[in-house]
Amino acid sequence: MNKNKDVDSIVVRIAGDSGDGIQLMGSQFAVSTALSGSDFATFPDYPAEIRAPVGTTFGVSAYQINLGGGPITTAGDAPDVLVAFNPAALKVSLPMLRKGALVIINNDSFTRRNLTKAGYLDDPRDDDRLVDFQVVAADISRLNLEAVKEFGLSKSEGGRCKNFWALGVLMWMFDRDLAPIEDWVRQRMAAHPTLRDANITALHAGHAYGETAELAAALPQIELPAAQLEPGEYRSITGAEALALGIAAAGELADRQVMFCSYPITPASPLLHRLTRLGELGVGTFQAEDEIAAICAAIGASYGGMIGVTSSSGPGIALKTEAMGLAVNAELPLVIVNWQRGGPSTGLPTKTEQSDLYQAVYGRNADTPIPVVSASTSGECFDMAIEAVRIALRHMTPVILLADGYLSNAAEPWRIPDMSSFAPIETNAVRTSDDDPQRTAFTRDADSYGRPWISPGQPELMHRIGGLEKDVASGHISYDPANHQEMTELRAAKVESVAGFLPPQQLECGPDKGSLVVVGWGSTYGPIYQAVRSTGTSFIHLRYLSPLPGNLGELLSGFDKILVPEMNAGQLCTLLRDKLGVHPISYSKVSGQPFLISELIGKIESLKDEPS
Amino acid sequence: MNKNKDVDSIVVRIAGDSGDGIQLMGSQFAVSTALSGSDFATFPDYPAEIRAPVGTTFGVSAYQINLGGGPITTAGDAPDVLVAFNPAALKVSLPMLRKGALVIINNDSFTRRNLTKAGYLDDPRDDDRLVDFQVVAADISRLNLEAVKEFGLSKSEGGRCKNFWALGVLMWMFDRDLAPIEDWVRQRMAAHPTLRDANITALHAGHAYGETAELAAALPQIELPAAQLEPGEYRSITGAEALALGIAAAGELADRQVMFCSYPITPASPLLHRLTRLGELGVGTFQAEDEIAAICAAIGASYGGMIGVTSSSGPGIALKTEAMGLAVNAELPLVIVNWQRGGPSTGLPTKTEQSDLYQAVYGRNADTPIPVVSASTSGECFDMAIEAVRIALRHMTPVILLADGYLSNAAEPWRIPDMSSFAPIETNAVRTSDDDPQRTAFTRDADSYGRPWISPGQPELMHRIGGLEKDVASGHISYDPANHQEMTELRAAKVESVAGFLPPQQLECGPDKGSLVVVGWGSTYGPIYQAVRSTGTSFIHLRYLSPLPGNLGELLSGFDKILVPEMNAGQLCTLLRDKLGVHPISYSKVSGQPFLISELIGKIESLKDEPS
Amino acid sequence: MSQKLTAKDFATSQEVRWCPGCGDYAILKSVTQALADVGARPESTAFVSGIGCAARFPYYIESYGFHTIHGRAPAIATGLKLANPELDVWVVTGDGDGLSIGSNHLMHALRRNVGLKILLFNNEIYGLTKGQYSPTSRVGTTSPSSPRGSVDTPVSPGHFALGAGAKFFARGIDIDKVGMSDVLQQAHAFHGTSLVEIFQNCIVYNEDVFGSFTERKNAANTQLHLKHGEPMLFGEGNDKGIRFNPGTWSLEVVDATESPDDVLVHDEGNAVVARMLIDLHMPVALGVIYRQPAVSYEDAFYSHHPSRMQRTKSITDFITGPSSWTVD
Amino acid sequence: MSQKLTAKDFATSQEVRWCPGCGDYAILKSVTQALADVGARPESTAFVSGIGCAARFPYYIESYGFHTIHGRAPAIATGLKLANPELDVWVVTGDGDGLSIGSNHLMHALRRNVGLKILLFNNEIYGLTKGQYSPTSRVGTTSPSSPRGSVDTPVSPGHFALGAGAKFFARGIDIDKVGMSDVLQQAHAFHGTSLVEIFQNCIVYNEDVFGSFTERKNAANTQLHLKHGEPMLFGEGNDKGIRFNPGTWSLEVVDATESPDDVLVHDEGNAVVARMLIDLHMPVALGVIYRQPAVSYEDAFYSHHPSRMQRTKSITDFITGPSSWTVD
Ligand SMILES: Cc1ncc(C[n+]2csc(CCOP(=O)(O)OP(=O)(O)O)c2C)c(N)n1
Ligand SMILES: Cc1ncc(C[n+]2csc(CCOP(=O)(O)OP(=O)(O)O)c2C)c(N)n1
Ligand code: SF4
Ligand code: SF4
Ligand SMILES: [Mg+2]
Ligand SMILES: [Mg+2]
Repeated sequence: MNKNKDVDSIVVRIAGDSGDGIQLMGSQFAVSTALSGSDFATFPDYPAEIRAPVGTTFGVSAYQINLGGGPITTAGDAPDVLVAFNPAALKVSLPMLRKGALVIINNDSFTRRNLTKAGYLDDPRDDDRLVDFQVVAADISRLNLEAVKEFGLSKSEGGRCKNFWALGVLMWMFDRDLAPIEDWVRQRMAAHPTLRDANITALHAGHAYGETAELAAALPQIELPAAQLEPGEYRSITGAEALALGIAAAGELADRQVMFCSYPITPASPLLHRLTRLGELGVGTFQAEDEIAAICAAIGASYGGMIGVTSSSGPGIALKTEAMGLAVNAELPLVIVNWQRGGPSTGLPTKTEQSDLYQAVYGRNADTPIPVVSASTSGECFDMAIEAVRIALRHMTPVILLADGYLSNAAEPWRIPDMSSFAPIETNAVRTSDDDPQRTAFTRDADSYGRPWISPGQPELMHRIGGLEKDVASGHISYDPANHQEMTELRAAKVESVAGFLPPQQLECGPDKGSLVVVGWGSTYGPIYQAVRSTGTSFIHLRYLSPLPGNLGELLSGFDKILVPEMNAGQLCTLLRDKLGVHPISYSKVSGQPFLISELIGKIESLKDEPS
Repeated sequence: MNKNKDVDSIVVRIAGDSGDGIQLMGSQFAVSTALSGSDFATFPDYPAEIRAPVGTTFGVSAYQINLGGGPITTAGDAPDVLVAFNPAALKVSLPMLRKGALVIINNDSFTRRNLTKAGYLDDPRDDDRLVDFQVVAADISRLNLEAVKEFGLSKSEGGRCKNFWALGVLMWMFDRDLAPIEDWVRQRMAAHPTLRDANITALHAGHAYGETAELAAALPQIELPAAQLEPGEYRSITGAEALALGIAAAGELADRQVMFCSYPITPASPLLHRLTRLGELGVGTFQAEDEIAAICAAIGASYGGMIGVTSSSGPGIALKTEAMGLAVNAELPLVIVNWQRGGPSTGLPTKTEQSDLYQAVYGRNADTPIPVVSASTSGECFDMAIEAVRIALRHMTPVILLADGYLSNAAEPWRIPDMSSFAPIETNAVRTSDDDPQRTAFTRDADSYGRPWISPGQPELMHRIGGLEKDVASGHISYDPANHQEMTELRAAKVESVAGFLPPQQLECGPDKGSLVVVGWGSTYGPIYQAVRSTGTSFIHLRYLSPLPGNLGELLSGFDKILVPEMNAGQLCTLLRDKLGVHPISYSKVSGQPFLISELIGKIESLKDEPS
Repeated sequence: MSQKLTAKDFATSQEVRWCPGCGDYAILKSVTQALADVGARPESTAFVSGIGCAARFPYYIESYGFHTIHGRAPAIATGLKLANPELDVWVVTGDGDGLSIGSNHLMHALRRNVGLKILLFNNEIYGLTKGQYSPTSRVGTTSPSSPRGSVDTPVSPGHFALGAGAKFFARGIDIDKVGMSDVLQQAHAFHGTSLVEIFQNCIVYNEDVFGSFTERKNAANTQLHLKHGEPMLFGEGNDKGIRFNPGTWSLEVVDATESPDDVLVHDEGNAVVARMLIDLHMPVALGVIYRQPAVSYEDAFYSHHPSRMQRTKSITDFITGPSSWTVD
Repeated sequence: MSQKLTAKDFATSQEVRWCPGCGDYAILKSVTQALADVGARPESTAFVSGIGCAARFPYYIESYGFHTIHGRAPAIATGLKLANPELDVWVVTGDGDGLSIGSNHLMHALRRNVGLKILLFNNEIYGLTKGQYSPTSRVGTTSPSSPRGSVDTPVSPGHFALGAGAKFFARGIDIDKVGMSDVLQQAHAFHGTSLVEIFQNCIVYNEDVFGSFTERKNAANTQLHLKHGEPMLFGEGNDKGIRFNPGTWSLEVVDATESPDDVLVHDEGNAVVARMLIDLHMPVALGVIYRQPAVSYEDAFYSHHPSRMQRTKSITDFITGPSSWTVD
């Protein structure tokens, strides 16, 4: 760790057992980082088990944060600082570290038993495996226990304060104010005064350790430049938080209530949890018995005049596909949020991936097109939720919003938008020209093909809808061949018509002509942004995937090569080939981990060297 | 109807109420046609209701048959003969008829009430709507009732014999032997002697009517040339029958039992019904509580060492997609048959479509590739069922077999294959080199990536499988990033490896270079075949859709234009663009009806004229 | 507009598409009559159905109607009821739709006690898909998918419902106008999920499967029409009754004229007797078998939304989160 | 190889991945012990599970194991049992896996009486997804998805099972070795679907939710261990008993020393009393509550396959169909 005053940004990784309170420690550090005025991005990385056996590598829970002057758009490739609570945490994290990184080790945990559990035959502290790093081996467990001794807690209860002790050390290193964390502890642990006081004491003890330790030489204090953020009011936000707020905001913009119907699944559940707390914004939540019931209840709510929203991840979305067809055929609005995770099947539930694009665009029986949009950053989940609702209500269609496990949990600073900058969301008016309500219900807008949203309870407009093919004009069941052809074309035209309402696709950066353009979508935005900036490459990032923006083909035609990095086996490439007839170069990473900036830079540079 | 001796083939359409026994009459006529040595193809076209209200146009049930010297590959564009049991049947069928067609009308049914129900304001017999046709108006109801009077049946029971009466007329027209039909009636109605005798009497009465009627001049007797079929033993077969036999044959070729698990749905149910009768061939059937249970039980059966097969149509397949991912991840064999029908959602359940190709190839969450094959004709369902099982067992993977509603019900003459011409289906052997059974279970074949098929009950090979990501070598659960990348690539390579075992794609007809090639798949084979033969166009028909045959790209490169006719909005075009980077011309028909030969000829000719 | 409507006012212009002679026709009549009798308003009434012959129902009722997908109607209706608790929401389902593919949703609607009136048309067969045996088909039912007879033990809708926690279970016979009228009105009045099993004759695929007790001429001896607070009597001139036999722990028929005091008095709130009534084979118990008032799901749901889900704050009150900072 | 195995022989090398203190550990012990006690063979034993903490079970048992997808284990196990009826097939599921997403399959397995031993780990919470309330959670359960308390009336696994037509229903407590041993052995011996509800403590998300009756020190007064043919006694020195109150149609506690003749004798075949036992709150009924032998699904299935699905004819016997003709 050879950085201190002269660094722009720093990557900190905290790793330990699932039961060590790593995620809590990490998120408190992130809040403090935010308040300090730094830009940042976080990456919580935890195991599939609730609490895997203590000391094992597969039970390691980690929290990575990249902080500094920014713009920071990823949690960082290679940590500069590692806090390892046990040998397993060290083992898992070592290969990621930057050479020269500072490694803070909990000495007490390096018992023979823990070393064996981690799969270490020899103690890594004893040989040259750590020579490349600056190691601070502190007796964290013991020092923490001593600090909280006065509270008379059991050994295990007292031991659970050690995350606050270690947080204290970090707070000292970054010269942070302890008060906001103390406030948080006081509020959160109000019901348990002893625990509350013990944790605060541990925090201070860790802080004091940083200040006074004999190791002070090794433990540098770091000062980071203030972030170069646009002026405004900021907060820290995860994708789940932003999406929840976005959905509530959309309800307000449309002046309709929202009914969110979902079944828990990793990593989609946080959205459900967040939305349960927004009742005062006219948001109701219904925990259904399964994913099918969840989407069906959302469809029922939409039919009833509320904005029906459902959410899941891949396996749950698979179960919803039949009902999506119903929403298409009945021409009802609906938003389906997919928090993508590693697959196939149960796969890697807690790891991120963007491999449900095929499913979103093509994954239904019959010709059943549905608009697909996606969010690129945690903060953008807010905007895309509003966009999804806007499209659903304008075109009277289900809309799929793709997010992923990374976005769900990753926090970043977010400039709080001015709500008056969003246009209200309009619904299609009833055209009463026709006195047959069945016909009225299917009199569509000429531009958006959206039909009026007529719900039970409205007098004189009783009509019937369903999943059978219906007459294009009268809405009655129809088995007529020509009508089916026409309805099929109408459904396609409806989804295509979305493009006409979108702003043209912009370049994120770089010249609009050249040898290479990088095209991305979703949460790869962060690493791609850094890589293209550092290589001066042109960059297009897609938020609208189906239909694609109308000018995209033309934009792409300005480049010789199109590089598409994706956390899947090349699914956007299929879409671009299918819709635009271009020949993109796929750069696929399917490891459950986000791209490293360095990987992308390497790929970009190799392509620049290659003759086209 | 100006044809008699000098015709090659003739199209007959029988139409009436759902309750009139049209399908029965049609299929008996088809059996008789088969025995007469003609080639033929049939198209049963019936409403979604069990028995829609009598006399309505949406309640019309029809059966169309094209018969003659052949090769006959479609049920024919425009009927030469129509038997219309009521005004609604006439109304629905009239627009399809060839000019000059013979129209046999049941005079008795043209009451004011029935005319109104059919939506006729005036009686079409009274004006010029029938001038283009040769009309024989017979009092079918009355003549039939008179014929069966002696049996003392109620009016409604007696009336139900009128399909046999009309069949008698057709039998006379085509100079057929009545004996086989009599035999069939005797067997089928053995339990109801009065009904049996009445039906046979009606059949004879109709036949006599043809012979003796004053209308003999109008009712021509038709003689068709014998079919130009390859020598061999033939039978009449529908796709459902052929697929059932193919599955049973595959079981025998693999020397494994088959467990077929399904939930009824149109038009997939006939396969279930057929398979319940093949117990002696080691085939079990399980009617599950829903489609999810059906595929899951099939997976369980495969795990247990039987060949698990499931079947449904689009909406049911949608429900199965989550479980397909499990079969992929667990590397278990499984065959999923999809009888495609009109959609989206409930759509047009009894109409045919081939719009589930997207779903088959791309329709799952995550990177979850599955081989996809399809059948082109009713008879080919037999071969492709064997192929599907062969691939599933060799590569240890689920396989999707696409058929459609047309194939399920359409009958054609089928040359009964010599079973010894099929290679046995092999399963992967257990490599006992490794003494960790978990590892043994995931030691894959180098060419096919198939693992050995080890089922519970086998001693010393206990191991665990599941839907979580697993170590590529040991098969244990693994969250390792590099391993996930490797497994993702392995799953893709496995499916790609199927191509290496396939015969190269052949042209069906036409030169292998030129300005235009027509590329088809599935049940459009019939009409495309006729259209390309009559226009001398090159024709490629695909049976293997994912992976595509290895030489397809090269084959296509010999042509300037690629025309892809499909009963969907252009799904194979997407696949060809995605996989081969070609630019096909889509000719899409989504009306729930098969292509007409004339439509295809028109399209081909317009393309030939156009400069490329 | 608020004048009393008649059964005819609830009929649509749609042509009815069931087989001639199907029991569904009689049910349709009873339902439109019941709607008129309870003073329902078409605009505040919604019929939601799945797929099946039964599920065609919404097309034939002048109200809002949603013909959804197979088995999912209770889930869709739950969403609808939550969105608009003022609506009268009816669900029409079949033995396949409701008890095969859809039993999960049916069970959860019942345990939650969502305010839905669920009509289960039980014809013990899959009608629409041409006659395969269903989860209520008796063992040995021959059908296209069970040519040698089905081997699956059927489920009893009543037991299933009570096991799932149903608070209202009743039974009617398609062609029994009087009984249906009563049952439908009671179902309508119940605040929560009311499940009505209707014995429906599928004349094409399962003709007269309920013939032993539905035939009008012997109805007195084969049908037990229950009324809360009244003794369980049946037979010509109510000469027979039902009593509890503590030895066999089951109900049995007794001569009501001889031992009138043995005859049980129907208590709709008694789940133990309700289950024995469900098991009764001859006579067959009809009418409201079980009713136990409880808070409905939508009421419980809205108890957490005192403003009835009206927005009481603005997104701007929430968007800032627990802490924020300013960059100038 | 056929020497008697011990519990240890059924343990795998896999590291057990539950939270320290989770009730699942004790269940695992009881199951391996029961497997040894009944003389099970690892190669003829298969464990099939869905998804959830409970569903991790197959990894820890030395036998064949299949960790499938959420809610579908009963369906997969049904296919497996049909393919190989000789296997001992166990299903491990949770209250979410088995009674939320999976209740349709559970119900149909039960009514069919498929030969599966189903262990339902009821911790009244979704453990694996971090503690949301489940279909067995009591009203008012606060959880991440119900911060103001859940409003859904829970389902009773016992009532659900009997309503679905279960022929075997038993209950055990995770840490009650003796009771679990008995229940598991009985479940193993039953020919058909045996459903065992296990009260399982989720120490992280729902600690001690069953504390009122699972605590060992007061077990005598809070647990009623049922034995077929024996009186329903409990309490210190069996001083208390259970009797039927015909006035309230329910069970109640009686002083067994004072009125020994009132105490009911447990009859596993009595569904009426079984349901009352399920409702009993204090003491809680444990052990085999209901057992009614009946033909198993696989036996009924194979009755149509007298050759046990061995091929007795060749495809060439069938391929010709009802009629064929020759073209030369
Ligand atoms: C997902 C799905 N699976 C299967 C079907 C086919 N299907 C339609 S109705 C039906 C069963 C109908 O039986 P029931 O609910 O008893 O209604 P009935 O026709 O007897 O009134 C089935 C299996 C479907 N439409 N959708
Ligand atoms: C299709 C699908 N939906 C949702 C999930 C997420 N999920 C996994 S386990 C579970 C519930 C677990 O609860 P329970 O069955 O009670 O098991 P426990 O963890 O409490 O033992 C859920 C909702 C999933 N894996 N798959
Ligand atoms: S098939 Fe049966 S249930 Fe369906 S409409 Fe006909 S008679 Fe009624
Ligand atoms: S979350 Fe609960 S049920 Fe799951 S392993 Fe931990 S203690 Fe056990
Ligand atoms: Mg039915
Ligand atoms: Mg649980």
